Amino acid sequence: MLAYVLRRLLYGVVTVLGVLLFLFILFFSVASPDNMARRAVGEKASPKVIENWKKEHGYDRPLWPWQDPKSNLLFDHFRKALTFEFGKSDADSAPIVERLKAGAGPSLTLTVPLFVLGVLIGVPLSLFVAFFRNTYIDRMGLVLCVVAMSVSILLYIVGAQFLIGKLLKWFPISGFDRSIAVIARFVAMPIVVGLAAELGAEIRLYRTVFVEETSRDYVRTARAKGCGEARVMGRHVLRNALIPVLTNVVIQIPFLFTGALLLESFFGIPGLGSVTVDAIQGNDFSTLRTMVYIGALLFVVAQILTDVSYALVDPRVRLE
Amino acid sequence: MPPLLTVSDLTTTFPSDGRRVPVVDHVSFTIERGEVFALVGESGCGKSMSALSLLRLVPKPGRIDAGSIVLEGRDVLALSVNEMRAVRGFDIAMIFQEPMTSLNPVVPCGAQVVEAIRLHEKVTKAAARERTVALFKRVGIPDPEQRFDAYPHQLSGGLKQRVMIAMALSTHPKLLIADEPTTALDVTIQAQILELLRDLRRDLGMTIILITHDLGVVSELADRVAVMYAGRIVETGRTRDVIDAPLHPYTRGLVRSIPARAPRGVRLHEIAGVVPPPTEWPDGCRFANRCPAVLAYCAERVPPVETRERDHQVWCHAVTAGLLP
Amino acid sequence: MSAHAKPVATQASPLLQVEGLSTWFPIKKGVFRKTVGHVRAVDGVDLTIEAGKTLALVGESGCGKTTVGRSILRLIPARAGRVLFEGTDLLALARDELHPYRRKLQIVFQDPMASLNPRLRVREIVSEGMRSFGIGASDAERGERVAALLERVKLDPRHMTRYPHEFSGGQRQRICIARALAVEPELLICDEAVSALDVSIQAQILNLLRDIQQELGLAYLFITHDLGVVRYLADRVAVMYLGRVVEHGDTEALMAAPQHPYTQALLAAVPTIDPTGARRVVPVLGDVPSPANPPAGCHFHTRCPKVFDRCRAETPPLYPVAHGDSRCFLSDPAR
Amino acid sequence: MTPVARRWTSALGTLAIGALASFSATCTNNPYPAADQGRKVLYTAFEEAPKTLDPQVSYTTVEHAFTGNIFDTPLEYHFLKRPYTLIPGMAKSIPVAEHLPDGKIRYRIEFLPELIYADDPCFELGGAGRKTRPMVAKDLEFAYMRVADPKVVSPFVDPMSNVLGFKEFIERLEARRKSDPSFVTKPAHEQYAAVGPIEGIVVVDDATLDLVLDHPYPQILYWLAFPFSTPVPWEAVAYYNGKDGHPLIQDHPVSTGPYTITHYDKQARIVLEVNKNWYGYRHPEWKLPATVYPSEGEPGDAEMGRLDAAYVGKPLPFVERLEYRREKEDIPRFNKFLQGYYDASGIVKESFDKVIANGQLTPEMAELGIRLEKTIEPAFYYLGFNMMDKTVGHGGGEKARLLRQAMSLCVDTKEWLRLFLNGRGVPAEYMIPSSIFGYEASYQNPYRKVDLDKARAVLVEAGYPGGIDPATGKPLRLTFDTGDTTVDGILRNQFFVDEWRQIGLDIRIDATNYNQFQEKLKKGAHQVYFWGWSADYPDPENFLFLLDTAQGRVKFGGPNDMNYSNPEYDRLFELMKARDNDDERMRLIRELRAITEHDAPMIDLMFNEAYSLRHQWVKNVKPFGMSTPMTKYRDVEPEIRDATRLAWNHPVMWPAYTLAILGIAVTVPGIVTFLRERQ
Repeated sequence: MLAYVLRRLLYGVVTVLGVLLFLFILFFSVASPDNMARRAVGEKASPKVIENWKKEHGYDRPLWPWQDPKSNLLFDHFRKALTFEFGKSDADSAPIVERLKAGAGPSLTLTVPLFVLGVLIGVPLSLFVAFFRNTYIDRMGLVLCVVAMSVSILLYIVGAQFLIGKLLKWFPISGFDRSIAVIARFVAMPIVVGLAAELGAEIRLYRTVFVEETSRDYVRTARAKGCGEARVMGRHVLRNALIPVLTNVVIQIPFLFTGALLLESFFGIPGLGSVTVDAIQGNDFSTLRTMVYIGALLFVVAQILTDVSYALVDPRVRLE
Repeated sequence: MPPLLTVSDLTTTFPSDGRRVPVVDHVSFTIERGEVFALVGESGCGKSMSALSLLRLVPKPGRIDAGSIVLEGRDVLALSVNEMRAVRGFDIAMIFQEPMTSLNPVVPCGAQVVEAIRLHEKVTKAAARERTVALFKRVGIPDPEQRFDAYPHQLSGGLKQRVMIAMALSTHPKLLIADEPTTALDVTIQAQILELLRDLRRDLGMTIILITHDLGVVSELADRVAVMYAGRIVETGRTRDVIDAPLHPYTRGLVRSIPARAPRGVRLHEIAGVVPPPTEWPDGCRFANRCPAVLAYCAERVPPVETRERDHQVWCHAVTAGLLP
Repeated sequence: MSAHAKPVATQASPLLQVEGLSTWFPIKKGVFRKTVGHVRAVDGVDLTIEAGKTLALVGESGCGKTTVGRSILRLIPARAGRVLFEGTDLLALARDELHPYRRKLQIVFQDPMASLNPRLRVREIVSEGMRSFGIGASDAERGERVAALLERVKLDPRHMTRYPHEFSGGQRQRICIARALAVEPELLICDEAVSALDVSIQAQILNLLRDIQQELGLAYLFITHDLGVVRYLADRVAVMYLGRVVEHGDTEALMAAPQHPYTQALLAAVPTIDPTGARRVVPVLGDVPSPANPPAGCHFHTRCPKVFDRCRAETPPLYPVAHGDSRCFLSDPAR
Repeated sequence: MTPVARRWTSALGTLAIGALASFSATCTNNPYPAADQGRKVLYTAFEEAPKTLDPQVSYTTVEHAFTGNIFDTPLEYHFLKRPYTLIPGMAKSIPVAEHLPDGKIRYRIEFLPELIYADDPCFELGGAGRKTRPMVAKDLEFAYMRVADPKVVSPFVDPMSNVLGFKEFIERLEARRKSDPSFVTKPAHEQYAAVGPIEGIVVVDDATLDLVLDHPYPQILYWLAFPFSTPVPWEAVAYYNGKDGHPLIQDHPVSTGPYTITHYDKQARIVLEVNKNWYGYRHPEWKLPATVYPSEGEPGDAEMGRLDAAYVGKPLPFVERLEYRREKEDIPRFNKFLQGYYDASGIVKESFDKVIANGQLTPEMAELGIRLEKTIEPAFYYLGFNMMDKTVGHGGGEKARLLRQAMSLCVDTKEWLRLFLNGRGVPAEYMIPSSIFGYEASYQNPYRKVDLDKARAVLVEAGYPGGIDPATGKPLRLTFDTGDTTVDGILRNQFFVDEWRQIGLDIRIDATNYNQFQEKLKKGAHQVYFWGWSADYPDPENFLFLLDTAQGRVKFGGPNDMNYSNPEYDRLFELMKARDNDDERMRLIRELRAITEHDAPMIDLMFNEAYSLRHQWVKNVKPFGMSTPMTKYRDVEPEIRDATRLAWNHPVMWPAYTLAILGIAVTVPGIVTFLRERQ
């Protein structure tokens, strides 16, 4: 197990290094520091201003080690990324760390309830429809799920803003406020939308897992030894079904920190998803680089976490 | 003393194209205490479904439509859900064909046996554990203390089947249903399990319903046998009578087609055709369309029972008509 | 492994000769997935099959019999040994050189549903190999051949436009056989080909295989765990245990007087319907040990009722016995 | 019902009722806390987060909305008067150019007394316990030195370079920094002091600062109304350095202005509150032009309610708090405006027809009490010709000039505005918009009236009869360069191409990405293109310099993308530039205009017209056109707003209840049947 985790970490490091190299090529070689500077200070800016900007942001050095083995952007890029020194935003020179800190809160107020409710509603609901499998409740639930998962999240967002926000006036159409008194009314609608968008697919997946699990031989054994239906579902089916369910859940955890890109953007929640979208729209290359890098790191972590959680809950799995 | 179990006209159906198709069709038999009764037949003949019907565990959308199952004077089909739960595992225990998948993979073996005990008896966990270890020893599991905490995947197929047997025995059931208990095992392991069942029967006076397709297993273990074909019992009687002097053309074919018995270089006996699916079963004798001794009315009329000496019964027009010896 | 000469191969040159075949699977461990050991699935197996004859390879699960079949066909790379087919070592051939031999060696698996492409019609399944080996000039001609083949395996040729799922298990196995026969092989490897079938259907398929052999002069390598089938079908039999052949010889003689304790146990364990009455063979104890970590010496010594010290220390060679050879010190003529 | 079924139903019921109860409890679409009701708060949306509020760096319209409210400048613009008129702000009066004996020109800024900064912890640096301090002239010098500091990366280096010794100061600073690494670690104000003063910026005393120039540059007065001319206390720069947990100055400006930032979460919410240290707030009795509501405006202002007796002469500001919420998406923002949660809004493309019909508010909107304001912005759009091109430019001589004129005669601006901008814009006859000195309503550019016959005739004269290029015998082929690859953009530009096709010219659109287009402009590789210029300050110079040789894009990197060069134009331009707004200046502008009309280096297209909506409870709104916010003149009537909001925003709850009941109604029978059947 330890060896497995170590090996996966090793692969992870290689993946992350690859991502970093890719980022470097994309952001320094394809889009040159001159491009970035002009984007940042405007077309009207004089060459002097551009030079100053480049110097201020540390882009005034040669790109490659063969141009200057001591002081070059490639080594710099890797050193900074690996020491988590994210530096300053290209758009407004603010420290990116501050932005991450500021964005983490709003992101988590959205993603954590979304995640927790997703599990708390998704698992029991799927267990519910699985329990009533082959009745109209199950079929109706399935149809609803398929409909729910077929609709684009953008449609949910626009639809909810129109229906819930504009017509029914239940919640503010968009916006965010850090004060505890009013925070709930801002995240309510994004959470409803997020749940609507993710629950369909999740319930369907979990239901399939549960139904598949109920047809297994050991369930028949449990019944044959006199277990009641509730015990069969709760003790036997759930415990086995939780293995795929849990891994599906665990893999989401790291991504709670990257925020929900579209939800945040459309509902005006200043989380990390918004930071990313803003960085894309605002030519904020350094922030974008950081977000992609963090995303890659979290992805690697999620993968390892999933495998490890698999091994922890399923006695059959031994990580070699 | 009345028989332990009396099954009469048991009929289990599955829906298909708007009608209910019987997969177990008016099956009747009785089982005496301490005997091994075998239900034998090829796949799809309804033998496993008959066994599940006894426990009222017919998977949906199938259901028991008619008949009665009387266990020691109690009609099992009339019991409530909760009463039935008490019968399962306590009065009637069952072991299954696939020891690999019949145990819950995420629960240690011992705990599964403990659960079976504690479902029916108020005993402490420690007492149940002690009993489980003793059972493990009884069914020939080496290092029972250690195996108690082992997960199913850590055991071989033979050991898993022993765990299943231990679980089935844990509450001293009146009846043990063994559904193809050795089919998935290697020959040497199969021999060990058969030996174990024989021992249990000898030592505990266990009543066993053995469900198998293997006449060899039947011959080694069963006192009486019922041969099923397409949802019905076609012949029943003492094992030696049925195997050594089969009456029904199907039983005859079955016995003669076993390759191990055939002399080398001679063509094996074949039963022509295949078992039709339940939706295409003939109205009369189910074997009519494959039968080498078929009569004109076989396909229309359900054959009557013909009883020979020592309760050797057969349902065949040709036998009744005296056309077959 | 053993330097012992084969008395079997003295007649005419055999169709297939397997010499010292070994197929090992690596066991990898640690951060860098270093190979720390091997599962010796097949460990120095010698076999000989004469043209038109049947060799049965018998053993319990995990003994390596299936791996032998697949290694012969190079479906699994072998680690060592030679597979001489009509004198040519298949293991030494390049991929493209192997192609013509693929036609001569065909295989039929246990689970016909898994080995038939569910999206293809029977006609396409059977004619696929013909097309690949250039048999039949046109589609029409191949169609006729398919019809003939289906008839040969006792299927209705009109059903050639159906899909595999429309057939029963026995019929599917017939399709598999028709597919194998389509390319006119010389050797057919039947890997547990009848094990999953009901007795009455099994009899049909066994008869079919027998008829085909008599008609076409095919040789069979019959891989099975069912000694009843072996007794009925095979000319010669090789019994495997944990990757090694432990006994080998003429079927009838071997069955009548098995020399190796494992063969004896195996034969005794088979339930029989014959009224031997109080037949009480004490079954061999315990489970088959893991092939990843087989016992030293004679692999069977952990379960052998006749074990003595030498068995635990030394690996017995194949000793010649009346019907063939036996890998047991008890068969040592020097004793 | 069986006990199990009853258990199920009651559990579900409790759950549903609980959910509904808690749901209806939190149910409100009001994005603001209840405590804000009845307060004089102005609610505004902002789309883009401001990058920086550092006064010497901030430049964009987005940022100006905030900086304009928090920074006081020596001069300001009159709220109502057009053309734009400067009024004194922190300065006692508008400085006048004094011609010194040595030929230099001096502008003396005399500050009002008792100007104090808003309270801020940074002033502790000047003495323990200190919360604020008076503003001194040295603070403005410090601000200008920051403009000069290359580390600050200020975009205002160019205009400030008109000040004597400015460039030398930059050089001294850079040289010193390069030679002495330890120097860099010192606080900025110490560095500047060490390098010495800027020759043209003279701190006479705490309340007086001179700006000295060696050439006339009257535009400097406008720059004195720009936020970068706000004084900056050295304490703020030293304190807000991003270290020790202190934010950067760009996120924490320290100001003297009417409002001060009290909450700065620039991704989501920015709050400005009245600065109680502001001189207008502390001294309502002073009644200065920049501290009371004006008593005069232009014709029409009185009719629009902008000279209401209730406001005239009253001390500013009226609104106690400015709430800015970030709204990235147009539609939610507009919907919130319609719900009464924003006081003002632009118009989203998707609802334009719902809101505006024939240039007026639709009755539906008018009924809601919404008001429409239109302004012509000093943003000039034109179709330019690259004068370095041999076919359309200087090299083509008379032939090219006639070609340009002919092409100008084809472009129907009105139609283009109607098709692509919903009519929001006015056709331009010349570069100067109506709100700026130099505009003459009577002037009509003879080449900007659509006349295809005349165009064809001019084309014949140019040597391209029927648009045929005699060199090839085919229609003259030109390239229309654009950096807009969107479908909308292509359609917009295709309009021009189609217009020119009418006289036989074959113009092809070359649409590249924005960067590549910029490269083309930089290298002069373009031919015909669509471009615009938005004024930084309301002086004709800021438009007419678009044709100044010294502003040539290729040679000097200036905004003269046409690379137009005409010595006579340059000479007249210099004269015009150096003059105050007088008759002579007007005359010079007419001469420049005549040259432009003759040479036709551009086809004057239009000035952008901005439409904005506001609710009836917002008072004293006059769109400024430029980005200066003018919020201190604004007022709201919170009572009307609260009442209207309440009326508009009753939550509609029945669908929730219906849905819940429906859910229960559908599932419960199924559960009951299922459980019964299992028996």
